Amino acid sequence: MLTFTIRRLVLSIPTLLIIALVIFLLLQLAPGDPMAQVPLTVPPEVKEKMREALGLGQPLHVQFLKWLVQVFWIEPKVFIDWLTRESWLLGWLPDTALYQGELRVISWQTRSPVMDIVVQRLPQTLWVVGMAYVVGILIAIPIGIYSAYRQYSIFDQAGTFVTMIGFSIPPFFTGPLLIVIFSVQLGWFPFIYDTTHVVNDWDSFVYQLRQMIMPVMVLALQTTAQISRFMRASVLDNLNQDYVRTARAKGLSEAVVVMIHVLRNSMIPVITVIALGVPGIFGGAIITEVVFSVNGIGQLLITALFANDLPMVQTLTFIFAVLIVLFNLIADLLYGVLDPRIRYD
Amino acid sequence: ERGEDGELSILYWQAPSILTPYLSGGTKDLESSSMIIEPLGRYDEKGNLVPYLAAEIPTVENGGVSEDLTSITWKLKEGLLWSDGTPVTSEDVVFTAEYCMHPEGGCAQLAKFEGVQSVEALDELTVKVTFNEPKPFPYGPFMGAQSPIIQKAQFAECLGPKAPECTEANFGPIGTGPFVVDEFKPNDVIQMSANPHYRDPNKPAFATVTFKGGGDATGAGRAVLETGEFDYAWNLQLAPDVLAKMEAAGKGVLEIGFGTLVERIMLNMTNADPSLPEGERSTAKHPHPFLSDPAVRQALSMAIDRVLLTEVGYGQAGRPTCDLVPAPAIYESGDTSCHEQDIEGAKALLDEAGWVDSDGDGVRDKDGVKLSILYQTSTNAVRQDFQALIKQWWSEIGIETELRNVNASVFFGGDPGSPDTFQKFYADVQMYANNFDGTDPEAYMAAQTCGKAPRPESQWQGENISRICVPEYDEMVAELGRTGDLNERAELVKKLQAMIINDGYMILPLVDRGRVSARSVTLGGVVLNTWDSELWNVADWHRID
Amino acid sequence: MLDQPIARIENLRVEFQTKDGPVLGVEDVSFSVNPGETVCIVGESGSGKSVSSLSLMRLVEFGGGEIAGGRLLFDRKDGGEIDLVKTDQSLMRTIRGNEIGMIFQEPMTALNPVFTVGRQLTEGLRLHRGLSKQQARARALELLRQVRIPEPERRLQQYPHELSGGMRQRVVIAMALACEPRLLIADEPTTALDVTIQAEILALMDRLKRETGTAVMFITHDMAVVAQMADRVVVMFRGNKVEEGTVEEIFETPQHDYTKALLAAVPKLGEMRGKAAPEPMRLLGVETHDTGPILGSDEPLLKVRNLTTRFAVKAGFFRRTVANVHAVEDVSFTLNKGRTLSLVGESGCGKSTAGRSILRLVEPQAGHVELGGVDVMALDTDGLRRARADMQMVFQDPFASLNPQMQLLDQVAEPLRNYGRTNRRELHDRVAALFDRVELPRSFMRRYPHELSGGQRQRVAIARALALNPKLIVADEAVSALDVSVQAQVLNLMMELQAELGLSYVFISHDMAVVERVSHDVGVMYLGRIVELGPRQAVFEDPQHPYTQALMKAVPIADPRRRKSERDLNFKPIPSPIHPVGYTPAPSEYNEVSPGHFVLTTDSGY
Amino acid sequence: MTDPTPDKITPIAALQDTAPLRPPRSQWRDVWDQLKHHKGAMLGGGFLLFVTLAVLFGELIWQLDPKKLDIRNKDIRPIFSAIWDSAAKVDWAHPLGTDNLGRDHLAQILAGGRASMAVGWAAMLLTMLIGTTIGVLAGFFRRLDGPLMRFTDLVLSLPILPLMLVAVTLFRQPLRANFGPETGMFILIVGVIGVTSWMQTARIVRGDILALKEREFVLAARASGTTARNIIFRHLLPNVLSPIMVSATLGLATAIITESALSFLGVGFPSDFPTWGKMLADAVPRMQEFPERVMLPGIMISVTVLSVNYLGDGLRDALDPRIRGR
Ligand SMILES: Nc1ncnc2c1ncn2[C@@H]1O[C@H](COP(=O)(O)OP(=O)(O)OP(=O)(O)O)[C@@H](O)[C@H]1O
Ligand SMILES: Nc1ncnc2c1ncn2[C@@H]1O[C@H](COP(=O)(O)OP(=O)(O)OP(=O)(O)O)[C@@H](O)[C@H]1O
Ligand SMILES: [Mg+2]
Ligand SMILES: [Mg+2]
Ligand code: NI
Repeated sequence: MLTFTIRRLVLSIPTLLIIALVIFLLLQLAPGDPMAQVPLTVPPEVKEKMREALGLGQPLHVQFLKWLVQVFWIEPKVFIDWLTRESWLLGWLPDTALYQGELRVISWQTRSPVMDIVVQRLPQTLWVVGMAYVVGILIAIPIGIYSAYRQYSIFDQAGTFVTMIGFSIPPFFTGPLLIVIFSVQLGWFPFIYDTTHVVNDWDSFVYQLRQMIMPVMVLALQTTAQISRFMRASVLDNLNQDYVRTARAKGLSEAVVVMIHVLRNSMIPVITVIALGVPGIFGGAIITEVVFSVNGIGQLLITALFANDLPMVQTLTFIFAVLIVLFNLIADLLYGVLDPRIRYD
Repeated sequence: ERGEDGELSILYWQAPSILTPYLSGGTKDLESSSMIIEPLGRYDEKGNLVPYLAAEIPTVENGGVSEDLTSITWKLKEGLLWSDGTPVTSEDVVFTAEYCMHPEGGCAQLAKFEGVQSVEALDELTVKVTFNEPKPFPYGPFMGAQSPIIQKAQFAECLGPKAPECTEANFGPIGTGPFVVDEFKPNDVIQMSANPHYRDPNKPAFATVTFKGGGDATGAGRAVLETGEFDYAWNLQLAPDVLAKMEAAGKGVLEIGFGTLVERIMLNMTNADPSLPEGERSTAKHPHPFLSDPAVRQALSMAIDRVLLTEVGYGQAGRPTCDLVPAPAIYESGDTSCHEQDIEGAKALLDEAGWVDSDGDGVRDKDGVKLSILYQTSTNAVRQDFQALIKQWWSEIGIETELRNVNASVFFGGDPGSPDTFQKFYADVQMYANNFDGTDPEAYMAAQTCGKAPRPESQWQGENISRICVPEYDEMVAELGRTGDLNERAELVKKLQAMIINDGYMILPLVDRGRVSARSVTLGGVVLNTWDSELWNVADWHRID
Repeated sequence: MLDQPIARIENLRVEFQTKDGPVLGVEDVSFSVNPGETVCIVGESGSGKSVSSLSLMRLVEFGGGEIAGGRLLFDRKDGGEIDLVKTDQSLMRTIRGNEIGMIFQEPMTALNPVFTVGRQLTEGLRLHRGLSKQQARARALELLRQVRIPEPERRLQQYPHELSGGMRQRVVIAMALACEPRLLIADEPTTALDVTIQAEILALMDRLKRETGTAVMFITHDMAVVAQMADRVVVMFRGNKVEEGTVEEIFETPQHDYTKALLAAVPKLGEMRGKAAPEPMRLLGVETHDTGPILGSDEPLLKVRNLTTRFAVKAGFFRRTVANVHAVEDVSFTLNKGRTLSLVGESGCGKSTAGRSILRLVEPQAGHVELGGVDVMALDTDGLRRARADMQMVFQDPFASLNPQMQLLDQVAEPLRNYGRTNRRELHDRVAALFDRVELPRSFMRRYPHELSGGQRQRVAIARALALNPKLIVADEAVSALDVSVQAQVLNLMMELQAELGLSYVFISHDMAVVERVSHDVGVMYLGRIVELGPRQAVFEDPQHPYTQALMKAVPIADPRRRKSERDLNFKPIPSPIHPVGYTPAPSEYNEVSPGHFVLTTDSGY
Repeated sequence: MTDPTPDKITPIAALQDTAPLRPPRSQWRDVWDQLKHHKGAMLGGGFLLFVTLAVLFGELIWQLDPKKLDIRNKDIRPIFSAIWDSAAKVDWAHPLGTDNLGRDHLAQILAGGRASMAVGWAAMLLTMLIGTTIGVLAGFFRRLDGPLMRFTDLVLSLPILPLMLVAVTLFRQPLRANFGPETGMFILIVGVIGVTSWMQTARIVRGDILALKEREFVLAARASGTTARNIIFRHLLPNVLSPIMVSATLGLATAIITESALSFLGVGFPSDFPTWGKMLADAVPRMQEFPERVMLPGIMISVTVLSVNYLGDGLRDALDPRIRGR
């Protein structure tokens, strides 16, 4: 398993380099200009000067190499410094001070290091998008199990119906709908997400829950729709297996048979599907984040795209690619861990 | 009493990304930073100049501006302190100029410093700005939200190419404004608190400010007008019926102010036919096959019902206009002839000019040229409604229209590689809004001169989007540059306008767009200003119960 | 029948609700099981054996079945007799696994793959006996020892897939025995296993029954096993009981026609004693083509010399080959036209690989294969494709080897199309002729595999193999998955075809009785090598190699008077065929004990 | 002691195969017969047929031009809102009302449906084509597996918006010249959606092919001289049909929604070209006053997706001879 992991990790490096290059070229090819949001009152000569100051005039390979060095060499140094300085994990180590003030990946919009902003965005992304994923899964799994156990029952039919509806309605509709109902009409929840909110006591926790609940609901609907379908199919497969009959022949109760014997087996393919969805959390939820002003990674990406902030877009997309490759690997490894029949070597 | 009104919450649906306007130039960044750093003087809601850090506005009369119009001398108020407690001196002003004028800095407000020869500190509080040539309007530098004073001590290390590396300074400039930054999350939120060293000890009334960014205009409107979660929301570009419905909830009121922003249709004077070789499309080499005919242009204008457009798209936040410079009042032409839609007149005009539907397909033509228009604009709900309406009217007078909408970031971006930028203008007509900074339209008028047309040689940069090339116009613009007297200048501007717009129909102004913001009913002191930052008087804002 | 029976099944009727209406699983079955007795239930596939036993556990309900009539009387431990049909499921749960234990057909799938053996063993114990974790573990160990699993402590931590098939089946048996049930139902516990392992399991069950006095209901379709195990026999046919009696009665004086037919179809080891050439079985009720012995010719068709096939085991960072599975090691033989050479041996000894290597469906490492003068090893891809027209293969699993999504007509026509015959009419006629040849109705051409019975499917597979008029057919376990009666028909068919068309077969099987019936020559394989090769008569009547001798002993004989005892068996587990890269095995050398009868002298690992 | 022997059992019958009794039928008749019994599929298919016919031929019956503005008749409510709100402004000339510029809603739903359905089907077909091809190649040819799967990772991480912008820049002009502005944009959108959403299908197909490849019938086909190409087309593809159908039903929904999201973000069809997704997006700000404007396109999208899903379920069952036989 270890060699397998290391092998896959090493092999993923060239893959990632190619991905980085393709993304880079794509973004270069894409029309757009970081000056698009500068008002028209600013004359073109000034805009030209600003572009130069951003390094836009440099040849492509120079820009790409610079970015590579920054991402693969300088940013890790900053990260290690941070680890040994502040984190609770490695803070006890002597401070490394590897970073000597070299130029990091700088966003064109904010003129600040991209990674700092990404770190700033993580909490709300994880709270909202991550929580929605978790909630979605927690709802989907029981639905999936029960639908399969009572295949073709009313519950199963209704489940199919509702999940397909949930799947087919876009979030730019469900979002405002919830806002109109719960914020405007009923006044229950705030809908402008407060990213500065600190949870330190019960009340602030309740507030956090209230401000999260609507975006989480919108996003969870989609997750639930997909995962419950997978879960249902997987449980159906397993319910017909011989070992289920064996378990029943031992006199085990239905609850034990389904929740222990069947569930464990059914979860194997589902968990890998879930793992493959995790990079999506990091990718954020563009439309939902905008609708609720969550300002997570998704909103960062879309504003950077519209502002043509190439270093930001490039870095975000690349991190996303890294996560995709990584979670592909994790999904494979999980398969091996969960299913004792599979062994990687 | 400073700080007695607690918290102020402001919502900008486009989030500020940096707090130094010199590095960004985006409106959202200018406005947010205007709460923190201030210029020597600002424009008020009527476009008058008012001193901020300066003791008074220098003029020829008070001797602040030299007779020959080549220099201006500013005097700072006494006893001004930065928010860190150090005194503001003329050195800071000089440094600000140095910072922006650094050749490698890529300063976004360089235009403000155009023609500046030198900036020198005469003493602790006096600064003299000398220009290369006489400047009839010398209030470019240090005036308005675009050109605030930054602290030398803080930015001394950030000159030129180093500017982007000073993240800390860019995210938390030390200023003289009513608030200081506590925390800035770019593109998300700014937390501010009252500046302890603000020059008026009783202001600001609010102790803290949460300046939230992000979301969309609809959400922003709802948050102020319908749920009252926020006190102030900026730039609510929403359909008038939607806004009216929101306002009816009674939690907030709309604030509307008019400035120089005009939604217009630019007609392409050159041929954008895709069959032309690349590099010759939309250039002076090929005049437009039918838009070079004034009758067609006039007919296009006559067919448009500007009153209806305004009603549908902007409601009270817009006014139909026939002018490119609808304000300040002295420049207004008073021409309202275009307000009346005249379909029949337009038809007659076209008939007369020989444009008739000779092949019976409902589209007029002449000499094998069909009146078939490609009409592009940026993606935006109101503009799409406008497109649909105008297409309909034009079809009524026998002109066929193909609509295209382009993503705003591409449309307004200057990427010479993209065929869809407004500068390239690979279409027959296009629609967007533009305005000018401050109150002086000279540069704005000068932009329509022949030499400023975007061309391949200029990397498609240039402000004469319509590719207007009228020699008399160019001459008159030069004359404007030499004229100092305000009234004479106004006359000239009106003539210029008439030449290409009121009579020339090369640009079809549609709507004078006001700014619409919303404030909570409990927020007092808001004076919407379109000449400067909307938050220009945030120090005076207070809570009313 | 003096004492009170443990279980009595009276007029059982079970229906399944399907989309097309009710299907009868069991129509009318009555029999009883007495304490300490082994009742064997026989019958061919689909006759309702499993359904009867599942009804007794009230597990049919979970498969969509419904007990539509009859009574299932069960004598509980504490005396009372209850009707299981009327018992509710919660009470059933205290009976299942506790008073009635059940062993299932497939050891491979009957265990939950993601839980350790220990956990699955102790589950029932803790539930029914209320044992603590330690106690349950102790009992589990004891059980594993009882079923003679080596290293029981280690096994408890292992997952099912880490055990061999035989061991897995023993775990299943241990599980069924855990709570010392009074009735043990064994549903084809050995069908999927090798002869050697089967022999061991049967012996084990016999011993357990004697030691604990449990009543056993043993379900099988293998008459040889019945002969070995049963006290009494119940014969089922299409959902009905057709005959019941003691084992001797059934075997010696069968009453019912079906029973007679069944017995006639069973090949018995030793039947061919004294005959040199194979001959078709005489089946009841099927008009025989009376072909007599099939002699074959002396003209060599297939020559295999020093065939060696290894599978690389890759590991480590660079995925370098670190070891090889020596699946076929230096195998040589010659097959004459019109004759059958059988390869026999235990599972994993390399029979299939040898067969596939000859057709180059797997690439051999070394060796020489010559078919009718063509050097198969030297052919390029295209040449090989053409050469395959002369050599075809029939696979073990008649269901798996047919594409479930294709009509049979297309499947049989496929080889013809591959070799350029595309005229639709011609194709159709040819396929129809092939269907006639294998005695399938022509109307079947438009059917799908699932619409056929196992035997019919295997005939389709044979028809497909015959389509190109090959000279050689490699039949890899071609009859192993079939019912005895069907198996007999397919075997007869193959022999008739051989007689008529002069086909040669490489017949791969682990069933010694079948091999005895069909072969001219026999090669016994062990660990990749042929340990003994020679004319069938010589090898079967005079086995020389110790492995061959052990194998012959393990074969159950369909004769209740010739039961084997556990003492006769002495099998060692097969050593691993995996060797590190540098390992060079010694070449195979043979000693010719009689003309054409070779015995390996090199160390075979046995 | 034993039961009396039933007469019908003769030894001949005993050893004969239990042959299924039904006469053979043609394959497609079978599929149809099976499909007919699937209630969901019939309902779904019926609705789909209805919608397709409606969007194709509806304009012949309802002849109002969806692009025609009639500003005086703007904001008319649908006829049924008169039931609960007698003051509502309704007009039989516009049974589903009009929008804020007075365009007839019914005509727009019809025209929008044509665009949405076309995008949905075309993008879905393209997705399936690419996904299946890549999945089959990766699963069948060992050597291609690694590179193709890495390629999948690559496409997964590509952001769709810049891709769309690049595509617009590069291809809009030639497509417009050859196909006209609307069809050109249609091809572009379908292309981009297709190119960015095949990955899930590819993964699933690859997994199934890997498993199928080891099945004996593939070996049997190889043994009887079938070429790799024919193995793929005759044996493997029909057997992965079922997972492909599942992805296809989801793919259709995703395509319709992606198109609307692209419109929402401003890179979709020309503004006067209605699609259901765009109608929905445009109506969201006014959903309190005019709920029908969001409900109608929303319901159309959902119900279409549901119908496709049910039809897919039914077809999957019908196409599988194993299930069909039951
Ligand atoms: N779940 C089910 N649904 C429908 N019919 C079933 C089901 N299970 C069994 N049957 C039918 O019941 C009959 C008896 O099946 P059963 O499994 O008892 O056969 P068997 O004698 O055990 O055969 P084998 O030797 O193949 O195990 C068969 O005709 C079968 O088709
Ligand atoms: N593709 C393969 N890769 C690696 N090892 C293999 C492969 N195929 C077979 N083997 C190994 O080769 C050996 C011989 O296998 P083979 O299938 O030929 O046995 P067999 O005699 O046919 O057994 P059975 O009776 O179970 O079919 C076994 O150890 C098996 O694990
Ligand atoms: Mg059975
Ligand atoms: Mg084998
Ligand atoms: Ni009796």
